[in-house]
Amino acid sequence: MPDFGFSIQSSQPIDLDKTYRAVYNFVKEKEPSIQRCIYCGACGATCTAANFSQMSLRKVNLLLLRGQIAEVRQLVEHCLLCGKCMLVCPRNVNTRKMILLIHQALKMPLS
Amino acid sequence: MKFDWFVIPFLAGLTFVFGFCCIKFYLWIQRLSRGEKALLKKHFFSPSLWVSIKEIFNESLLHRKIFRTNALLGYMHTSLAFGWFLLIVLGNIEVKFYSHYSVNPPYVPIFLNYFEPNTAPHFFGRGFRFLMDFLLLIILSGVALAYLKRFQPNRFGMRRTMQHQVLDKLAIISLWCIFPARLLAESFSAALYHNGSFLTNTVGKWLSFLPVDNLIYPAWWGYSIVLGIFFFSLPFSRYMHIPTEVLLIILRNAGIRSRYFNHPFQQVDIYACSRCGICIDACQLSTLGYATQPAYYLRSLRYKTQHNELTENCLLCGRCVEACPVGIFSTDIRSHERTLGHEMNSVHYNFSKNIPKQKNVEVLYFAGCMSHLVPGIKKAMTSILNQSGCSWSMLDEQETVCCGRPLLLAGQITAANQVIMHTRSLIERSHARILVTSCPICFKTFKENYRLNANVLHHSQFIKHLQDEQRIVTQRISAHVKYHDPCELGRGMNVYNEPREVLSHIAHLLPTNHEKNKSLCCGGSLGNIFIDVDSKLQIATNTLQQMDIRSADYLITACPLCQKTFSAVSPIPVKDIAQLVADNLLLANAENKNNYAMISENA
Amino acid sequence: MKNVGKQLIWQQYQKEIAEDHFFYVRSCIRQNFFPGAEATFLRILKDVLHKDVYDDPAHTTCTGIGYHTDIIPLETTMTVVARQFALMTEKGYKNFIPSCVTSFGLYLEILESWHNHPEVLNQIRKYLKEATGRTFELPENIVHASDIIYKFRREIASKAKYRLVNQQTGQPLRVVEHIGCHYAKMFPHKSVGGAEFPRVLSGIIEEWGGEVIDYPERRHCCGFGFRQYFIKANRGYTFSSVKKKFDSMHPYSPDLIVTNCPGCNVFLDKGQYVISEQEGIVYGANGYGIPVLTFEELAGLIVGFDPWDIGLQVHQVSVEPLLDKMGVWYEPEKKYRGKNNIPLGQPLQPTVLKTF
Amino acid sequence: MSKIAIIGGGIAGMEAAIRLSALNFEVHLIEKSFILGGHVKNWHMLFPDLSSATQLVEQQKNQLRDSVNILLGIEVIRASYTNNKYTLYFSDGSSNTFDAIILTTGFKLFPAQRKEEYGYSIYSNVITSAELEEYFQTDKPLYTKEHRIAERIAFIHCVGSRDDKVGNRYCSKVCCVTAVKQAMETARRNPGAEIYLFYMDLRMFDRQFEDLYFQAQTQYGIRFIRGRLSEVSEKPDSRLFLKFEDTLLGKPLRLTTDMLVLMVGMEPAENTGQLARLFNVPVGNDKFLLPKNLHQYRNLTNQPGIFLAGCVSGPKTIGETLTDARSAALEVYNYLNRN
Repeated sequence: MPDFGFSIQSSQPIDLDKTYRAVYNFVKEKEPSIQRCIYCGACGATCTAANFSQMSLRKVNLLLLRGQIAEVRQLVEHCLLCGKCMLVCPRNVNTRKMILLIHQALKMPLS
Repeated sequence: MKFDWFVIPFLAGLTFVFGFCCIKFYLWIQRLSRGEKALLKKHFFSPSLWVSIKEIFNESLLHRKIFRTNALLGYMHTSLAFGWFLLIVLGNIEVKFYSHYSVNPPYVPIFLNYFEPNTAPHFFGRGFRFLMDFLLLIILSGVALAYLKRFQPNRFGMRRTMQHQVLDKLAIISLWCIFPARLLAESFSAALYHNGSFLTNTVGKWLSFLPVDNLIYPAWWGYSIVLGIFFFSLPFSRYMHIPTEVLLIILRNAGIRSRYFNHPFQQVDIYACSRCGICIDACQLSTLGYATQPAYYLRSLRYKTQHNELTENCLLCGRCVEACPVGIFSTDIRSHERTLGHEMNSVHYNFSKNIPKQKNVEVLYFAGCMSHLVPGIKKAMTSILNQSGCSWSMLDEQETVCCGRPLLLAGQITAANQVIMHTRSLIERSHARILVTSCPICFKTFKENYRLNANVLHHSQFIKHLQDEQRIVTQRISAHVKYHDPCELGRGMNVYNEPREVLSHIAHLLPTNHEKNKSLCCGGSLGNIFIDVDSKLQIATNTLQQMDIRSADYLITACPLCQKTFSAVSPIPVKDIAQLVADNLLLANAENKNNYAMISENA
Repeated sequence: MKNVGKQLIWQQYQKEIAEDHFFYVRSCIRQNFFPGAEATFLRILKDVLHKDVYDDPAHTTCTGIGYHTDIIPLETTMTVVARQFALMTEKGYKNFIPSCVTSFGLYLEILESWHNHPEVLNQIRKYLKEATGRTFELPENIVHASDIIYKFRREIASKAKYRLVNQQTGQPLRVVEHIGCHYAKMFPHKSVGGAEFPRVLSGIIEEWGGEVIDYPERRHCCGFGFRQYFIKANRGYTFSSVKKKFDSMHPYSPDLIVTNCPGCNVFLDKGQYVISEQEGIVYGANGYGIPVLTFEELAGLIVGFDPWDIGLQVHQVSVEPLLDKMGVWYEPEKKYRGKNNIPLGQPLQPTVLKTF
Repeated sequence: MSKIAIIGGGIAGMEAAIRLSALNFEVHLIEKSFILGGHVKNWHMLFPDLSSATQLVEQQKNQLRDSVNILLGIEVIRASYTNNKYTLYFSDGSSNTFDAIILTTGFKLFPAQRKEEYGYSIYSNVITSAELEEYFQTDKPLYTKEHRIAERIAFIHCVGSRDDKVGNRYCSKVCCVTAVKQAMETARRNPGAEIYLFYMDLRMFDRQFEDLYFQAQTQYGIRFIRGRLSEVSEKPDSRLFLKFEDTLLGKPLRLTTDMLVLMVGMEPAENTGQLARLFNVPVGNDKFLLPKNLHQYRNLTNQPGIFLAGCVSGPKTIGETLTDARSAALEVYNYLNRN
């Protein structure tokens, strides 16, 4: 191949046609309250782990829905499970369980 | 030597139980670590063994703890256990009076009326027959109560009873049949030989219209068979608790505890559960319809059935442990099981390596994550600490840090250790002599997992000291308050009295139906990772109803999580103890600052 | 697909296209990369449609490339544009047709600026006068060269020798049309059909028997973007855009791509070579690429000009599969022969993309 | 007896007519089309209680007393004002004199083809919310134009609302909850279908609206994405390829669907401007008619004897429209009994 001095970047958009929803579905089946989220961001605002990381549960939930598993993996590893998010969530999402289930799903061969 | 073929079912059963228990106990003890074996050995050859024996007598036979739960329930258990025990002991003594027995096979005292139809003519002979009849009557009354309990558990103080499995049902039916079968056999014997006393003679007389000569031998067979069935089903049913509880008491008093999942002590715990169902009422999750109580959980562990949900669905409030008549540490087992296979995928906490240098202070205050959601606590503690005149600083003023216990409660040991290491270094940096925290969750972890040089106090303890030293002065108000013991502070750390003393200095402290170790959980517990927030609030509502808080002006608690949970559903204001104190602080003289050292030394 | 809605839209985007007497200005890129294309356009206007068109040898670049890469001040650009208009005025023409889409956009932009800021127009008149002594009138009608072909598409069709129909199957050829961004996205109302569903090329294709493919990335830029392509390290952006377009049109299996913009034609044609080398992907059938033609070349082919006279041999992607489908007669041995049969030499062969 | 003209025979016009005829006024209800009931007669179910729309319209029709003079197929062409009375000249050549006039001409649906890039009237599987609502009158599940069961359906909020590009900056108010309602109905008819709602903001402002939203999330698994549609294309199999920006993640997003439903907003009815000129009533920036003020005098105009009710003065829900019409009736009563 000739040396072009540049390369073609991979496509950036999220392709919902090919979205990988297995992790979300796994979590949803075991903890249906994940569906109640309205992405208000209260969880991220109060998050203890957000003091020293990019952690935001709102973002985790969105990324799960859009199948962006690599990013989910990076975010959830910051969680301290302290449960503050659960206390501020206006839709009463069982956030701690959600995080543990995500970890469980990420360990499974499907991802 | 007397023998008849009908003793075979009994004898085989007895041999089986004995053999099974010996092997099982041996295997358990063998799996103990060397240190634990040494502890056990030491326990056996020291006066502390007496404590175990006393406890075995009190609990395995007399069932004192069940008496405390409900007298009728206690009587039922005592009559069956202690009555049967006495029946066996007296039976063995009685045999001695029939001198031609040099060696007594175990079946002879059980079937004495068959082998020795004629009562010994002397006083002891008749006396023993009377005693044996009396004990049988007591036991039969216990059996009758057991029948009644099936149908009317409410009379025994139980709102919910255990749903049993087939094998347990077989065992319980055979147990219920044992003593009526004995009564029948002995009554037939009394009808023929007049060798009974007030009970068997009377029943024998009533039954004399039957062809007693033909029925007596089958009746002895029947008695032996039900005994045999019971013994054979015992190792596989809940009645395995009878022998196991003895071992449990000894191991527990020797200081052995379950340290990891599947530890031999845990196995003993599991087998020692009688599934009496007392924990079901104690557990607040049963009001939500969950069958997740230790009785079910331990059963599932014992028979190795699927129980992920049972492991997770527990508030870890410890009410079941307090209520358990056997004293099984079921919360420990759940905590240990949570560490298995549930470990988070990977954790990566980018804790800053450059921890800013803390100024040296006497008191380091750690509010805790949850207190940041209840800023009233932080504010109250600030004014109390300022008033106390000591030098202090707040560790998590700018950025909240976590104590690591939420991770521990979820079984995330590795992750928790990372957090603990970090937070510990933050605390040690300040060289404070006293670490005060507002959160019982943090408090428990600081005490148990941190190995800090500083003296760790919950703020209620700290305030108590300040009050005692008169470093803060509070006014009395006419309000009535009720105090809710947070699980982690009360049952978790045995801090019951300090908050009560602090409160009684300020307001009228009203008693509740659930004081101290009987206190209810607010439902907000971080221990439960299964139920959703709606269920938690339902528990909180139930708790408030049971505490009957409407008679008070304020509900006082000492945990930000309890306060947050209760506030969502409480009809009256919920306050932290620190808030009540801060609201009623009187300006004190700031002269005796130097006395402060005393607190840290005395505490 | 319903055409009702499109027709409603097209009704809103109609413009006046002059009938005759055109002043033609060339495109920097087109005359360098596809040198036959502009000659073919002039030949069609003169010989097929019998129109009066003037191709002034004195005209220059419009500076559009320099303008879009931020290296030429606006006043300079305006003055150069004013000089083009001066040439037109001097030769007595009023209808201005640029060959380049970027030039077209630039002329419109400048005319719009002058319309809103007459003082700038006066300033530019002064500059031009000072620099060259010339004066100028604004064109009465300014359209892109593809608009002319659109206007006369029926006339060309009536004189056509071939149609955009597969001779073997009788099915219409599946044609992708690509419109340069500066044609309609800047001033939709100065275009035929607007920016969302442009009509200028689709009208031509349908008139000549082809079937237009409406694929999702149809509106996407070819990626030239001036600033992107002219910095070597950024060229990846350009070819990512090209790849995105090809990935999107691939399921429709197009036979042909037609463009009205010189730059787009370069990147869609040469881009297939870059993608094949870097990613190993070829989009056309049998390992050949998808032929990319300019609208002039397509018109020339339709009216029966010799493919090698039009300049189709300088395309990266071989056009022979297309010629075979259309049934166009050509002499393969003459592909790389110039005037008087002089050999032009053979191009190097790509490693992945197959060529004739 | 005072005479009142009500121009527009939708639910607002009918409600005002019912109330005023009950007060013994002579009411003339003027409707341009040949059927009463306006837009609502085409609707299937009403949010949030999912009650029947036709039933509402039928009830109203039954309540219109004989004293109401219903003029169908008639438009007002000219008006004059003398001695506190309005004379209206009608399209059939007749004329009549009235003491008060209520304008209840309502709204028209945003013509979706004005959002060219969404492909309405170009791609066969792009439909409007109004078409979907009418389709719901049948019991059938949702089919594509190629008679395939729709397995993936996207709803696009704010088509023609909150969009300066089409000249409508205002929120049409009802589309958010309508989309949720229609998405749930679609989920009921096409079980297992993936349903996406693409919204800018979800404005669940009224009672029980949030409950519907909650139900849609938890019972029907409707997928809400805060995202803006940029353009639509058709795939070779005639499915629709949509390009969005996921505005929460800040990333471009792509999706192929079987059907696309455009939640078209409200615009003032076609003759609103003409009526405004006729009666000299001011028009707002949003081209809806302006009441005297937006608080106490929502039904009054700056012209004596001219009243407004319903969507002629801005988008309203059905509940709000009916309340507005009743309040207008009371204002007319007060006006006619002012001396």
